[in-house]
Amino acid sequence: MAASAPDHPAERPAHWAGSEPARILAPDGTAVGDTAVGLEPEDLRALLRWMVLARRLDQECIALQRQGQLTVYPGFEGQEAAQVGSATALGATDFVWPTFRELAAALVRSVDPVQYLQYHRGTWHGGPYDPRATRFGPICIPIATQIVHAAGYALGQQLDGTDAASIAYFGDGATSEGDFHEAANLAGVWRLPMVLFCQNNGWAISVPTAKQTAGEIWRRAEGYGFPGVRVDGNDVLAVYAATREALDRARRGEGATLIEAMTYRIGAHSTADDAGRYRADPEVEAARAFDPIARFRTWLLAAGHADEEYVAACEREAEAFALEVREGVIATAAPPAEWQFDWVYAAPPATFERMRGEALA
Amino acid sequence: MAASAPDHPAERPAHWAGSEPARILAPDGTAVGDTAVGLEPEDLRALLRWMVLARRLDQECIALQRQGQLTVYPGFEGQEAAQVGSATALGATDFVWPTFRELAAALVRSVDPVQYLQYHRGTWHGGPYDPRATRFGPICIPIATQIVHAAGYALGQQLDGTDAASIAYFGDGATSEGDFHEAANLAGVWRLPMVLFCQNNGWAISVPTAKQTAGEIWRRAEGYGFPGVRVDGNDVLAVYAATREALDRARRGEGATLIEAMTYRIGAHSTADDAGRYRADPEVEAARAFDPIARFRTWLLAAGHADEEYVAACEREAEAFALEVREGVIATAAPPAEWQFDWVYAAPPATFERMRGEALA
Amino acid sequence: MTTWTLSGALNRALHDSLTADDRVLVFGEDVGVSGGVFRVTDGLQTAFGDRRVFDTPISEAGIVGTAVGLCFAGWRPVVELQFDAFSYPALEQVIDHVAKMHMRTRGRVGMPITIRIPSFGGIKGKEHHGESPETYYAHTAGLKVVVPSSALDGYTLLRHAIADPDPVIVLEPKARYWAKEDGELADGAGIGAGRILRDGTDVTLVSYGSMVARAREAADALAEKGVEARVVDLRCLSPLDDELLQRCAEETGRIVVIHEAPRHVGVGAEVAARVMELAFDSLAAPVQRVTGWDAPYPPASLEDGYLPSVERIVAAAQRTVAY
Amino acid sequence: MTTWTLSGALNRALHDSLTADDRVLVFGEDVGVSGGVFRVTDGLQTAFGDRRVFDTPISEAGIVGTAVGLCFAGWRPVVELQFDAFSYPALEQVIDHVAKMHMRTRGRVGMPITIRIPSFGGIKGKEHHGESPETYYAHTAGLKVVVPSSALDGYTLLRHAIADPDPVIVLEPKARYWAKEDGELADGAGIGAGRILRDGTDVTLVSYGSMVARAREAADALAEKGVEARVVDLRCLSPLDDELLQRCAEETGRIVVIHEAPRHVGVGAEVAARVMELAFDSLAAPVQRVTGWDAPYPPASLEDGYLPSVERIVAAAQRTVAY
Ligand SMILES: Cc1ncc(C[n+]2csc(CCOP(=O)(O)OP(=O)(O)O)c2C)c(N)n1
Ligand SMILES: Cc1ncc(C[n+]2csc(CCOP(=O)(O)OP(=O)(O)O)c2C)c(N)n1
Ligand SMILES: [Mg+2]
Ligand SMILES: [Mg+2]
Repeated sequence: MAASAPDHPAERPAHWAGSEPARILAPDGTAVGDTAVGLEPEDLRALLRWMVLARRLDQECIALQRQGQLTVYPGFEGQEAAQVGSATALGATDFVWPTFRELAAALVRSVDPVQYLQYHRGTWHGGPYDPRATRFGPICIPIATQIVHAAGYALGQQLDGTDAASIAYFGDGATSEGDFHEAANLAGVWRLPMVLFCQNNGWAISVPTAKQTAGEIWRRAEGYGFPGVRVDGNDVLAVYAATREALDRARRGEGATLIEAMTYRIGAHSTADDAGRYRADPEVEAARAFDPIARFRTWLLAAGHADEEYVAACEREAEAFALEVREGVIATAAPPAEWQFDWVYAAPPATFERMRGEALA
Repeated sequence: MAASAPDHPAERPAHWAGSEPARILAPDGTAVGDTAVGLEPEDLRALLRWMVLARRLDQECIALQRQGQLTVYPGFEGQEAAQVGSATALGATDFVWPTFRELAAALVRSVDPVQYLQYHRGTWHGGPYDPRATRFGPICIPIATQIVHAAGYALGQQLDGTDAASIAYFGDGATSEGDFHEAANLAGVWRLPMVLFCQNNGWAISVPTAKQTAGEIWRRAEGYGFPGVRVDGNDVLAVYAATREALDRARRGEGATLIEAMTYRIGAHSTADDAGRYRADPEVEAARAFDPIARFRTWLLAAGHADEEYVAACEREAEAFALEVREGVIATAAPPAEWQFDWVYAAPPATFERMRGEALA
Repeated sequence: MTTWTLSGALNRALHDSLTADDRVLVFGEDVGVSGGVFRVTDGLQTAFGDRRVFDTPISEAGIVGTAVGLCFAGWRPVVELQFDAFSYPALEQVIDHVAKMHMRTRGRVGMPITIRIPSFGGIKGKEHHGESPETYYAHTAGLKVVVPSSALDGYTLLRHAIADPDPVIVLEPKARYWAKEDGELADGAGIGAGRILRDGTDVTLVSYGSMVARAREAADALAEKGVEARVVDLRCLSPLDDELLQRCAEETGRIVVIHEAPRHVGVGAEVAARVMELAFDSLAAPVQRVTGWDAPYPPASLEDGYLPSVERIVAAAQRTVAY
Repeated sequence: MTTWTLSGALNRALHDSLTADDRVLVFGEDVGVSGGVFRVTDGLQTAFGDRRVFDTPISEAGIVGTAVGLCFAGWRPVVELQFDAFSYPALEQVIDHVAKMHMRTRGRVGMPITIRIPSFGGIKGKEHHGESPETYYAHTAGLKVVVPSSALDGYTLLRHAIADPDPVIVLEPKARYWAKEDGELADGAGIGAGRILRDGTDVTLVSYGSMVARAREAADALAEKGVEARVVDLRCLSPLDDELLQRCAEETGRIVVIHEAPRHVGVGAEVAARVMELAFDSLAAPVQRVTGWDAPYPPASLEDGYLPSVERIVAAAQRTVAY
């Protein structure tokens, strides 16, 4: 994919070294590529709105965790553009296969955040929302395993002759797992309509990307027989364009694409993690210079697609939204005891029913 | 790696399509590359001798299986150059991690074939010979799992500061497994002294390479951050040179190399397999035109490194050798019943010893 | 009346399931063009096309994970993992996803997956080709696990497994693939029901898979010694047929459970524990376990010493009777 | 006298093992720079350098397979798999290679590997962070499996595990990492020996890991009801301490076995089956199993209903006594 000129390389997060990521907006918000990505002004404004709502919700979730309303919570500050840009590019029938960090993408796919947060409240597991209705797969913690599910779903679409695609989200660390590889190889050999979307945020808990792999992740694609692209994951327009292009390829029957979105995990791995043990603050501060929201807001205003009032309105909406979600989360009660047994089997055996009786007696 | 001119492409096995493999000798035995690979005439003659002995032994093993002296046996006809060339390049302290098809490599590493064949006689498992003394790992059937062991051994050498390397043999089909990927990624990120040696023989039982992966296997290497090379696996000189180069890199601390040796499985997957169910004879006949032994013999004689008498001597030796192994195999008796228990634990628990007593009572 | 082999009956079950439901897919290593290493999928690709019956790369986690994704798209995957030990690379997908997805999605997404695994020993095969993996699967809540012991019941169990809305692991005893049985293929008893193959009042021999045939031989040998042994084929290891086990314990008072797997934390332990829970007062003797040893499956030439022999079964039955 | 947490005692065991034998290596995900998600490897990389204590990519099969290769090179790997469910991707390497290599090489190549796995539930964690994987490991011949229940014994068991010439799976109860115990770290009882933590004559409560603390609570509650319960900590699930189980059955006649794992084909079944085999005539009542349900581990808010409670243990003990 065409590479644009490097910006002040000194400041870039270490893991961005190597090939230049495709970029449309420079970190300072000036356009360095073609901004005509096929989005109307209102769609462009929506990109900002979702990023603002997502970040505010992320902050609220961290607060809720500190207040004991949520269990361990994995924040995504700094990754808003990667998630919002890619999710915005999806068609209505495309299916998302997330990790545990894709709350921003979930919002764009109109997954009810209160339902989603049942997961972190500890009131339900993987799929508290309806994965079929939302076309947003269950939150997936076993690293890289959902990429294989995405391949299977894509195969199902191919067999049914629909034009729906799968998009699998995963991190830099996930690329070390065998499941990443098996999914990618199947995607290649079966020309599956899917996008392998890697958010390379520089860290896998305490392990930096440089200790995770020696290659550039996007380069893995060639070995599987499909294209790989490296994109500036904090440039929402570049992420949208790359994902859109990949989805178009998928719909044309040209198979899979691997996208490596270069971003940065501003927060700790989760609220249970003390990042101070393994990385220095200056690194985080430097990364803030690449903030995806500020970058896009600057351009949006300069391009005249939105005005300060719109930005202010987004922020007001975000406050109200965060409050609404907070109330919904706090109102979410523990499930009834029967739920331990209600869906273990679709056709529960008699032996199982006897144990249910013993348990609920 | 520098590519040489294609030979009559029409006849090439389908899976050789794509990048030209590095080659020193053309299929007709004429030199098309630099034959000065650093081997003395006697070493060159040894390459022929090993290939002739190996092929004859392979035939004998198939006969022994038909006569009920061996259980299922996986032949390697057509892959003699890939195995002999690579094994010859190894240093005395390098460690081999084989699959179930590397009997030719085992001979070169002076593993006692009668001991080796205890495996196929069904008198013992993975390591009937001494893997430490021979530096030839246990025969490994779970596909691709031995590649990870090779990485671990290479890490052990790196930690001890020796200049020994690991070489892992595996097939085209093995590259679809997660373990191939995890091993390759570790080899890259830890710059391990190892060679990942793929014998792409076109088939994984009944599945052709084209249905195994859409990419070229040697291209996988770049994604892991180390070089990959494609070599004509039926050109023993090219295989030797490529392996030698990879081992030198490893010893210089430059890390791993992936070698894709293009060869062809002339026989069925094993004596239990009926290849007629999934591939046509013409394909096999065409592949015979690339016979590794004929090719090298022609050059060896033309180059004056050996004469007809030497060739005849090799064949006489092969006959005697096959007979000797046959007698050894037939003389190999079933192990005593205690062997079921003798090495389950190095420090057997009392509970285990009681069961042994129950069993052998 | 027709004569069936287990391999042939399973092939027919797949054929009939593919015909009955056009959402059924069959895939795995070498199941397509070549028809499977044990011929169980022979001819299916020709009959149903390579869209519904296809070969996969060597990628067990990929095969099972693909099946999970296919279920989200409304398909009904029937996958083959080529041999017992080669099902282990897929265990994470089976335990973390296949077994749990229906619960974690509150029933919104079912996993009607059938995983066929040629299993167990007795064919003098190479290492990793004679393992008994049933404990790993039977202990995993959310799965159902069946083990046919004969051709006709193989057809019945596989049809039920494919039609079942839950994930079912079908462990096919390799050693029985070519064993013949006369009769007509039928719907038959469902998942969860064991069966009595021979009646007897002195002792009950409980087993599954290849060991059922040995239990019957042992029953014959015992009969000559004046001991009337009942032979039970469990058919299903998860769930177990509690009623049947209880009845046998109450009626014969003596139980011998036989399996190839190592004894320690094997299915035999579960049978013993349940029998004790369900019919302690009826037990005249401790439940005897005749099993493989707590050691890796041996090379071919030691196989006979590892597998429960008719002699060991008879001896155990006599011990319980004499107890 | 010092006060230890299990996490701290395990950390010291690793420290002392690294000091005692310079072939010992410690590696896994996040064990180096950060010192492990449960701080068990805290400070080890600083103390021993990143050659002997290092982080790995997220690659469980890679971690365990690497350990196998390192054994061929004469190293003694101690690896951490971050959580119970994340040990499953490595099961193939564990079952096919770690457990069998010593036998298949006729003792020429040993596998002195220690695999540490933070396991079990009780921390209101996310899914896949509360599993009880012991059945998968205990059933696998060739492995040894230990489960510490307290800080001091954690030190003892981990030192023995690392020194053992065979592969040892150490399942560390997360819920006990921060539980304190006073005393001095010592060599102590080895692998294979269980221990009696409280004597009693009416019934024996057999358990391991976090459930041992509950068994003790239950024993206190039972004492108030006039029932004298003996409390046994198995410590080791493979091998099991047969002599101790037999003695307890003979001396108390009544056994209750408690574990978090699902009941079906769990370790409790093995305990019940063995007790019956070893002391049938001494049993006054059927062995009772108090376990997790045969269902996936639940979300945090249902956890208390899943794990064996003091009440359930007490009720089971009373049932056996009243039997
Ligand atoms: C199979 C497996 N191994 C280990 C873990 C523990 N774990 C949870 S998140 C994580 C790091 C993931 O890093 P990355 O893929 O880069 O995603 P990120 O956290 O950066 O979003 C690890 C190791 C897991 N969840 N699954
Ligand atoms: C994990 C695993 N899955 C499946 C098998 C069954 N199997 C044995 S050999 C083989 C084909 C291997 O093909 P390839 O890697 O190309 O090696 P080749 O047989 O051509 O030498 C398969 C699928 C196995 N041994 N291990
Ligand atoms: Mg990351
Ligand atoms: Mg091959």
